[in-house]
Amino acid sequence: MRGDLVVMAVALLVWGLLFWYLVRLERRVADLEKR
Amino acid sequence: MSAALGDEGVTVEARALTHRYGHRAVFERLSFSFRGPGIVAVRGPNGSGKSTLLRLLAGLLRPSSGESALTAGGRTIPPRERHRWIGYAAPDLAFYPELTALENLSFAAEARGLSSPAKRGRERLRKVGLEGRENERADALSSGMAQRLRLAFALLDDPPLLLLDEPGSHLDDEGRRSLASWIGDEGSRRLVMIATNDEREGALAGQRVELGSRGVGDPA
Amino acid sequence: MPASGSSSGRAVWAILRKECRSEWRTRYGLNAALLFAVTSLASTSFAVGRMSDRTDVLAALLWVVLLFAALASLAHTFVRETEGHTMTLLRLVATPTSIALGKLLFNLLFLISIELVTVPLFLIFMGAPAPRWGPLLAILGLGSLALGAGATLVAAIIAQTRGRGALFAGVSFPVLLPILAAAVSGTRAQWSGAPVTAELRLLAAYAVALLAASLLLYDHLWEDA
Amino acid sequence: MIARGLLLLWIAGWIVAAFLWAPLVPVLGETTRVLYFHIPAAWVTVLALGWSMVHSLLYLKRRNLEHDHQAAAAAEIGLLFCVVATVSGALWAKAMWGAYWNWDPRETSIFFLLLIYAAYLALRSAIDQPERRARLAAVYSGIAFVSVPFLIFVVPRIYFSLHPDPLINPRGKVDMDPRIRVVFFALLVGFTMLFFWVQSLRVRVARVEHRRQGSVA
Repeated sequence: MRGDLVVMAVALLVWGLLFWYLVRLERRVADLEKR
Repeated sequence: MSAALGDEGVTVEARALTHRYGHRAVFERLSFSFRGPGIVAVRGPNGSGKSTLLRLLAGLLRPSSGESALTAGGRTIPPRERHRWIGYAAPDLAFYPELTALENLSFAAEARGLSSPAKRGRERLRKVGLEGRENERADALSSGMAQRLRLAFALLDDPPLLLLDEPGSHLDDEGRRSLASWIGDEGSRRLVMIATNDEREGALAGQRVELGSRGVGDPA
Repeated sequence: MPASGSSSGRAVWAILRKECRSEWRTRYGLNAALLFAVTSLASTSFAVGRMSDRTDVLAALLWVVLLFAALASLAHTFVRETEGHTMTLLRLVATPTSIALGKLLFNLLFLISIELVTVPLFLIFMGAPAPRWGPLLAILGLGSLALGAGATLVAAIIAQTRGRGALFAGVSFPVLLPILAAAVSGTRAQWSGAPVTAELRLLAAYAVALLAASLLLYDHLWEDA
Repeated sequence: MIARGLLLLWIAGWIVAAFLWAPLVPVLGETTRVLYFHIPAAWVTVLALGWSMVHSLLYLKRRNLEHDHQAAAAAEIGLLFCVVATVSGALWAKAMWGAYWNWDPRETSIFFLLLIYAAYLALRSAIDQPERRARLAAVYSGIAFVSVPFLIFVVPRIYFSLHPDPLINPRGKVDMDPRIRVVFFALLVGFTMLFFWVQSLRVRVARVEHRRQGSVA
């Protein structure tokens, strides 16, 4: 297993998680603004 | 600046003056215009913004919206310079405790660039009945004497506009009587605005600004 | 009403004299600062011992002691005003610029009087080699000017915060860092015989930049005292 | 939502390119990968600081709390990116020179920005009334605005002369292979978009907080 592929996978995973967190956060902010 | 107003006199105006603390509007769209000389009472229940209005007019506070204008000697005075054209006395005006009454006044006079500050300070102390207390430290003064010192400070350079916030507080009977007569004759020479709920002081005024609990002012 | 030009100069002078008189009457600030400077100096020299050969460390230690003595005392002149609620009186008799300049001059005098005591003692305690007095005094002078300008401005801000002086060291540190670095480098150069012009120019530039920024910012310092 | 989807693919795509497509920088070897994230993070730190300072000065001029929300949000996000930049820089330094921290001029500058962010946010936390907090924080930004050039360009140089111990491999301008340069700038753009997105979220939260705080008070 080439080490840098593992690192790449981790980087992509971290980015995916961050992106998902931000999208969810945006939805919560949107309904906070409505209330 | 001569003791009296000079021919142009002085006008103080509020144009849709609004001030909020956080979201609570103390008063909204307050408008009035008074020409000196004369006495104006600023009346209203506690929390209706009497002190806030005086602080705004003194240039100590920036209004949330709207503006106040002061014209004296034929010139409109920008808020930045306003402190030189007004006399202000309020309960929260504190003096330097370690300095004496006279040192406080002569410092104030000197900082304002007035001539012979010490002599002027002595005169004002005598005027408010504090002669003999010149060398007493400010923190040693009783609350009544401290209030007299505030009035002396407000009169330091014969300002065209006098802003007095509850001038009678802490004064004894003699103090109140001399205050009433003193305001009477100052009122003939300059524009005096008094924030008060004290009937006697209110009665002195020829004109009024009524700050209702709703916060909307309507000059009487 | 008096013309604005001359009277703001007189206002600065009146405020400076008032500050000196108040300080002389209470003497609280000067004693605290001198005690602080001498104790930090003594503890440094006790811990480090004589270091006549390591002038690079000496330069750093000198300025750390001076910096902390300044941090311990320069906020006092504004904190005293807000705690005593005398800010309203001050704002009624002088423009924000005169107030700040008056206090800056006082802080400079204060800083110089601390240095008059601390620097000679430092040189003796630490067994420092004889300094080149010309460059050293120039570095001390410009360093103090920049230190005073930066510290006074930050002090005016933190005097209006909840913690009053508590925040002063942390909040002013990034602003004072360039002064510390240039002053240490200059003090080191004067000991090693190198020219100090580069550091002097830097300190002067920073002092001017700080004073220019201050003049623009003073009006926004006090608005709802 | 398309924009966000684009951003997701853009950054993901260039991460893959960074590992599979772009060659390694000769001297740096595998450690090149860190630079793809370290330098954009440092760039966003500086961008956020500039954004915060501009809005602080705008607040002083216009006294509109909207500018204060922008300035505070940019400072918070800037601090986050600054920590990322500092940590990734230290990791890279450990790999390259064997030490996490040796006050290399660039490290010193990033660290000083961290100090300014920390001081600004500490100051904000010590003031309650929104208007006063906005005003005093803006004045502090004004001072920091003057200090930053000295902290970034002057102090590291001076410090460098104070401790001139030779560096094993000074991180000078390396002539980058064109593919590296493309990946590098693409990620730079990606990070910048990310900053503006998170910034807008943080500002919207600040608006809600301000409104909510109003109705409570």
